[in-house]
Amino acid sequence: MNDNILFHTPRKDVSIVLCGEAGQGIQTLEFFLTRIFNISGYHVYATKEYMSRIRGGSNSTQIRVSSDHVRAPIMRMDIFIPFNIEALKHLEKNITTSTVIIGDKENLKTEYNIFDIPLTRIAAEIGGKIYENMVAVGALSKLFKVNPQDIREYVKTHFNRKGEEIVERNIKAVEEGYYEAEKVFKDAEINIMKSTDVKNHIILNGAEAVALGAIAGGCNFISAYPMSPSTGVFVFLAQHSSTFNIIVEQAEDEISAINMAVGAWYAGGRALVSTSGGGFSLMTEGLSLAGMIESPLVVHLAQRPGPATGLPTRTEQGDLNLALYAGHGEFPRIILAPGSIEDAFYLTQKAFNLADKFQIPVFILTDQYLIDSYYNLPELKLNDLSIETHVIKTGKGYKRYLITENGVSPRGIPGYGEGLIVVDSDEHDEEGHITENLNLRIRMVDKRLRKMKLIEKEVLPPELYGVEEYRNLLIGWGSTYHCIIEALKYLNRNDTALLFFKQLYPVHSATLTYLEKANKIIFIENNATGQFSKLIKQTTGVECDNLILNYNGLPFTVEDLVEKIGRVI
Amino acid sequence: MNDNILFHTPRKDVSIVLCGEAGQGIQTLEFFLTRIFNISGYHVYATKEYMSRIRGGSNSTQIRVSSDHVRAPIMRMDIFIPFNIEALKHLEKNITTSTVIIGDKENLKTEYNIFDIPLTRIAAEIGGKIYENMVAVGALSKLFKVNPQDIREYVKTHFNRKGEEIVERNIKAVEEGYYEAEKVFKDAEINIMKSTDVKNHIILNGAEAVALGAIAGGCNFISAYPMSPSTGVFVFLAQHSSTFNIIVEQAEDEISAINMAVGAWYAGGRALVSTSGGGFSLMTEGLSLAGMIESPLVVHLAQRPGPATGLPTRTEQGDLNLALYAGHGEFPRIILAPGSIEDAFYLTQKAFNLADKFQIPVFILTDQYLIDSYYNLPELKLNDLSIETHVIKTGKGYKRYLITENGVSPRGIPGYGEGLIVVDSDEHDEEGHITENLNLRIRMVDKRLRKMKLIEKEVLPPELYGVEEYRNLLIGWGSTYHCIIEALKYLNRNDTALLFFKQLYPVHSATLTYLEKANKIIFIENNATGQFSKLIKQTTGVECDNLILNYNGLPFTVEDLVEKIGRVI
Amino acid sequence: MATNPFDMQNIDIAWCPGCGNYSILKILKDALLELEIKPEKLVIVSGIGQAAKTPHYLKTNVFNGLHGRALPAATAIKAVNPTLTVIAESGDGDMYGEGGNHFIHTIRRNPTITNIIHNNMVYGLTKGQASPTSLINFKTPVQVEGVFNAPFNPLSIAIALDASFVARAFAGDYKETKEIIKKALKHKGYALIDVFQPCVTYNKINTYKWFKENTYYLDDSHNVYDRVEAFKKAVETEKYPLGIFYINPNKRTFEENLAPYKNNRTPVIERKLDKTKLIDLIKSKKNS
Amino acid sequence: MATNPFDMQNIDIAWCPGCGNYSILKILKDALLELEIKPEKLVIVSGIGQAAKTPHYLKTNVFNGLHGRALPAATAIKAVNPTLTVIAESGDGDMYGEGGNHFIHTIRRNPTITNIIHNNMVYGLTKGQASPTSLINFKTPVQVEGVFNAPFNPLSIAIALDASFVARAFAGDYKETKEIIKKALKHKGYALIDVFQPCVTYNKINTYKWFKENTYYLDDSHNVYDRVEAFKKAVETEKYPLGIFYINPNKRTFEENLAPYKNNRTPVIERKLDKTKLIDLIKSKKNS
Ligand SMILES: Cc1ncc(C[n+]2csc(CCOP(=O)(O)OP(=O)(O)O)c2C)c(N)n1
Ligand SMILES: Cc1ncc(C[n+]2csc(CCOP(=O)(O)OP(=O)(O)O)c2C)c(N)n1
Ligand code: SF4
Ligand code: SF4
Ligand SMILES: [Mg+2]
Ligand SMILES: [Mg+2]
Repeated sequence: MNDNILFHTPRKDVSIVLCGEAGQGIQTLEFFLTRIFNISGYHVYATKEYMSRIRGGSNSTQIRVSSDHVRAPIMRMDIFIPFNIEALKHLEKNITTSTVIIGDKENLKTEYNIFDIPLTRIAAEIGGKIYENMVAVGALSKLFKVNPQDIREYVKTHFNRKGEEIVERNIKAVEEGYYEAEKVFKDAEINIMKSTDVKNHIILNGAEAVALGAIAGGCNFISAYPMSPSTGVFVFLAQHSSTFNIIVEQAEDEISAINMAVGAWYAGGRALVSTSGGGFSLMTEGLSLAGMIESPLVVHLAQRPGPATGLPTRTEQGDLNLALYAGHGEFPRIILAPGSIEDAFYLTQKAFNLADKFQIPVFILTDQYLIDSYYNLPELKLNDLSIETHVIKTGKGYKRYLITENGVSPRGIPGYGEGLIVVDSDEHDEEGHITENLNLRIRMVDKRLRKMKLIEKEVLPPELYGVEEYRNLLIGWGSTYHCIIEALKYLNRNDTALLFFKQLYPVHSATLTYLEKANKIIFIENNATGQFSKLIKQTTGVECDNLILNYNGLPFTVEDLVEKIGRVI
Repeated sequence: MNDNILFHTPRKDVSIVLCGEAGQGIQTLEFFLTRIFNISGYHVYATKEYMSRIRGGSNSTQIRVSSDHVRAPIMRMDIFIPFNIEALKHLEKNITTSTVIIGDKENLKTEYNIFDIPLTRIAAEIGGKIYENMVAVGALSKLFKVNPQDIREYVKTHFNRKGEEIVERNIKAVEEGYYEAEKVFKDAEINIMKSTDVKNHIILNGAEAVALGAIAGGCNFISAYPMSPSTGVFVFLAQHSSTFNIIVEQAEDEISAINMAVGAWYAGGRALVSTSGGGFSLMTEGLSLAGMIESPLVVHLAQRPGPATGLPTRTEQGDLNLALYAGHGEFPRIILAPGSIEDAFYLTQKAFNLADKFQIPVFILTDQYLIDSYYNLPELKLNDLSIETHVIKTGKGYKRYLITENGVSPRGIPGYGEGLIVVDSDEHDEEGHITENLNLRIRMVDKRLRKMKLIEKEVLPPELYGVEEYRNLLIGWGSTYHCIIEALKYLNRNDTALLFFKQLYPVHSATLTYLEKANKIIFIENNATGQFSKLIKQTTGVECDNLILNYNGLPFTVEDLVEKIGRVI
Repeated sequence: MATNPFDMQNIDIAWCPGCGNYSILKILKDALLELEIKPEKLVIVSGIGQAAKTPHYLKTNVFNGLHGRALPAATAIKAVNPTLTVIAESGDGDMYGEGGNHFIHTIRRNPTITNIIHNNMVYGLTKGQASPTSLINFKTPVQVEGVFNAPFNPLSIAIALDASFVARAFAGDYKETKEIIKKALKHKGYALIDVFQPCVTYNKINTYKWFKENTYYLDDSHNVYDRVEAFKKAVETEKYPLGIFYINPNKRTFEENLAPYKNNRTPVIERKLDKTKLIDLIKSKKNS
Repeated sequence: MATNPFDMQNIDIAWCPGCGNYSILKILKDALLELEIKPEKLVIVSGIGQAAKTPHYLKTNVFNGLHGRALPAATAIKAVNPTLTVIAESGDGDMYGEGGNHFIHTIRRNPTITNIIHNNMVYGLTKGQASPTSLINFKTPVQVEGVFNAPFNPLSIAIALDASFVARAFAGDYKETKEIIKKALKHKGYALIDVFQPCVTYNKINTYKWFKENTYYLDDSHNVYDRVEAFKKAVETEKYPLGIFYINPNKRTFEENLAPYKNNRTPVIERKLDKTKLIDLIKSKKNS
């Protein structure tokens, strides 16, 4: 068994898959392993899929350990640790002859070759089932040549506040696992080049990145109603509300949340709402309010598969149309869709400035996949970031809706200056008072829509990856970024490139030029109808040649994309 | 003055404009005049514009009296009756030298030539300001050669339940008006050919037509929250709830309304919701629910100018995008947009059958203009209409979401048969129970979306008006129908035609062929961004050459269209 | 033991071991059996949450709708077919948070619906945030310094709205809770049963033990027809009373009030459109 | 007479002559003047309806938002800048119908907001449908056989929620209403004032005369700190009591409870991001 290819060739990356039931601590294990691998000098990436339940079922995590960054889900399982029989079944379809399965043979009762680590027995001896995870950490540490001293220290700091006994038991569990692995794997090891600079890296998931971006954008108000997968952002801000002067309120419903946020902006706050499809559906009237009163607003919309409740803990890119067209009436908006954890931070930060500058709603469109995945990355750079506020001190006679050439009226807030701030969801005059003057109506519509011209000047251009002289142009947006990039590398074709959009709306004016150069245009979207391809057709008139879609609630895998792209190019 | 051209040429149609403040009874007057003209053998059409207030301001009504049907708003005022100075100012811009202004000279204090009918004095003598309207009726009756006996009779039946004295006073007012007009106008008369068959016509407005269509479609449940301009439909159904076995409930909010409606369909009812933009925004989550549980649903969405509260009593075609994309996730829908009062009836009737057949939400997209306008038309034909129900009696082992070839699963209801009806807003298995089987997820998405194919087979084709061999193709949808038709007639060009859509979505497959034949494509829309043109571009790839838009809260007028079309063709 | 027609075979219940929801499910099934309600004539409507999964674990008609929206759907179902027995069942967040407006206005309507709320004082399915009924100082990942908003008191509000049947029960008390649910199911008009339900995963404060220690049953001296007395009991928080707090026997039901049922009890779904009446109505638009 | 800084010149008020809204507007302006509140430091938040137009007729900061949604906006405004005086004003349909959920949950939060509801027992702006407070049998174009749903009782519900200030007033009583509004404006925490307001156009039942005849003032013997007594008064319908029903002086306000205001009263909008703290937080994600 130790002749498994995994142990005999130096590897650029190894994929570890852990699977167990909800509540069994797979997420703790994931957290722990990625940190330890990172300390040891590896690049790490982790993504998970889980059920909408608190206990039972089968949840899994994939960790990729690598010499250089790899940041996309793959089908391949180099190492598979199923914590129970159901777990084994859950991912059986991905087991190949080269998969190293590690587990408790006695429990798993299976025909597969298992590297037997008696997780249950060891854990029981130490103090109970919960220690199984740490035994697994120990076993993997051995395989990945993690310095035992490093683990001990990490365990110490991690469990410190739980008291000495807990620390000791956990150390014991890790050591036992390490020791068992030495017996089972003998001198078999995994060879991935370590690097030194990753040690200075931070590890973030999408939710943390969005939340940090919000803080960096000057967010001082978040009102939200819990909803997977958006809750992480809300929780993160709640955890740091005192330090960063953030008012955090759990609203009674999403309608309240968005109306609070608009109220907060009106009075000078910088507010965020964070929600998912169903919750956002309830916010659409409030979005229209922001459109009418020209309120800045930042909406974090974390997508999950719909319609309705759908698959609450899964991923999809199915709400682009919703973000594009939500709200009755006509008003400008911006939609940003981070492709990476870095994007999630920088774009969210930027969203606050854009919202304030143009006095419009700005969307951060993420999804469960991005929100729940993490990897190591260099520290975020704050130097170039500034919080741009566009609030003026008002004078007597201030007019909130002064008709200006570019459509933007200087924005005052109550109590700052002598002016009065009057906003109205009805059509209004320059002062903000309700009007039925229909000529003024036209001027106000024009004024609001005129801002689009200004906004169009600042659109983030789509980015081209791969050859300049392409025949085949892949088009992707949002969280599929790393996956398409990796597939592209794998395909290694000199006729194929990726045009990646992290700003979806307005569509950048250079888009048509890119499309016209292509012989074949292939959209890759994590939805069932190719929503972005329709937007592009609507904007450029160009029809796509192929749609590569996935809507089973999971992100694309690299293998999947390689195969599907290969089939059409 | 009596040499006004109006009195000396036979006319095909004459436009009367009445204007006064809210609460002054302009609407009663409109009602009365149209009925009396109709009885006299004229075709009538009326449209109004009014402010979002209960008293004061300036509201106006335009009545067109004609020998053959004319059914569109025009700028021309042949006769103008301002009831106060503000009214005169309100419509001053439309007064021309050939406008016959009738009014109370003493009150109006104006430079304009006025055919002086002392409305106020006469009314006061009879019993108060409220009789001014009837004096005006009398005066106009004279001009339009209405048989005085006919009026008397109509007044009698109309005011019968208010008692004899009221009847007498009203008759008196009419007679005085008639008599004054004889003095003022002498033998000046208006010559419009009368026809006999209009006497058998009915007079309906858009709201009544939608409501009657709902009844004819078997509607037995309406839940709504009042909102202009959709309330009329709700009120009409409430008025006839006993007769037609309709459960009518005013919901606490629009969210409740749509969830009630979906519940009603689930249990075998045929439910309608009626709302406007803001209210519909609140319904979008419920729409997505209908999409997921494959519930039939009929949504009457009466548009008004947005965003947010906008102009509550005005008109716009600004919520097409909303209807197209509302609701998170991906699911099929149908959007119908009546162009005429007849359409409003027949399409609403049909909507119930389509919803039931395909188990999807069906929209009736109207607007304030259509809802509030009326004209005479031949009696509606019920012979060919049937209420198609697609509810089956279930057997043991019934599966609500049986996966079928065309995507439609036979629909059972609780208590009818031995089966159990299980529906779930989560992704579900064939029985309707919550599932996280991701392969099943794909099959369920496919099943739901597959219905689109079936639906596409039954799309109402766009209709071509005007020459077959066109160079210029006008494209219109919804309530602009009659106005474009009249403009087209007026233009009388042999190179221009109208392609009119009363089903907006899915877009009919013949559309591209029509577009390709045209040299110039001109969209006419009552909004600011040309929403339908974008849908057509998205569907066909064809870009429009010109957009004729109007977004001041009023419908197009024929003159306006003639001029704007003329400018681009 | 007689097999219960509501039992389902081979299902994977998504609740945590030890959760109070299991008891409520069992009690509900037994109550339904004892009342001889037929599965085909029962509809259980729910929202979204852990409690809201309940109807999937009973063999009956299920409308598992949106988070917070069970009551409007339930009201309409009962209205179009009053021969059905309708239960609306969900969690505290669902019914009192997202669904708060429907809760109030449904009480005003008074449809014959048994409304069962699994009140675990926490948002279970979304992993432990405060719910409207969470007690002051309850700490969660969002309420990091503890809950500070005053808890929502469903009983006092229902009584303030003059609800027709108001009760509180505890998942841990099989017999008493079953009796309350049976009475509610037999009640004409809206019946509220707020059921204290331990969430073993996210609520470590309001445990089985806590509920046992902090509740007591209203005794026979309590007059369920006295609204002010009921209110007094409802606002007690030293110990929380259990049992039936209030009954208003004089309220007409929503169904009874609806125009189509004034003189005819046939469910509207069984009636046909009378075309001649429609023709008459259309004809009446001739110069009407 | 001193000119009132809240007066607006040359405005076209969209209310019907004789409407009770005029009196409320006048009373409010006078109360604000007497309390020496500065127009720049006041924000009036409203929804949509006839009552909701009120803030357009005062010279001050106005947030005229969506139908039913004044309270969430008002809560946030007060939270980000507690130095502002915040009034939320709208009609009965707006606050108790569309906005019912916010009404309840705002009371739970207890922000320092004066909530004035023009209660005309009808939907004015949409032309006379029943509102949640319409009395039984009230006939409208929609409620053709008269209202049958039990009226919403804002006072009893507020008391059930242990609101910190609960009052009812009548537009026809200048002096008394002004005093109540002044007390509410000085109150720390959420203050509810339900103001009976005659709608001369759409409510021909609950007229000035009717309100005069069917109301009376709570006298000094009424103990505003006794919740059960307050409840008893709130459910009276033979004649409707006016005055302050209930005060709970012990509730902390929403603003006080918020984390950023625990040790620092500077409005959050005046604080700057401390970048070093953010850098520290980011650094802490190194193997944290
Ligand atoms: C519109 C909407 N918002 C949010 C959610 C997410 N969500 C699902 S269940 C739930 C709360 C569950 O709490 P509760 O109703 O108390 O039920 P429990 O899980 O505690 O039984 C929430 C917020 C949703 N499904 N829909
Ligand atoms: C979401 C939404 N639904 C409905 C409406 C229509 N609407 C405007 S005002 C109003 C009711 C007004 O009643 P009330 O709040 O009592 O105020 P009043 O006019 O009586 O002062 C309604 C239903 C709206 N503007 N928005
Ligand atoms: S999370 Fe709580 S409520 Fe949900 S199943 Fe587990 S114990 Fe029960
Ligand atoms: S409709 Fe009623 S509430 Fe509205 S302004 Fe007129 S009288 Fe006042
Ligand atoms: Mg709960
Ligand atoms: Mg009102």
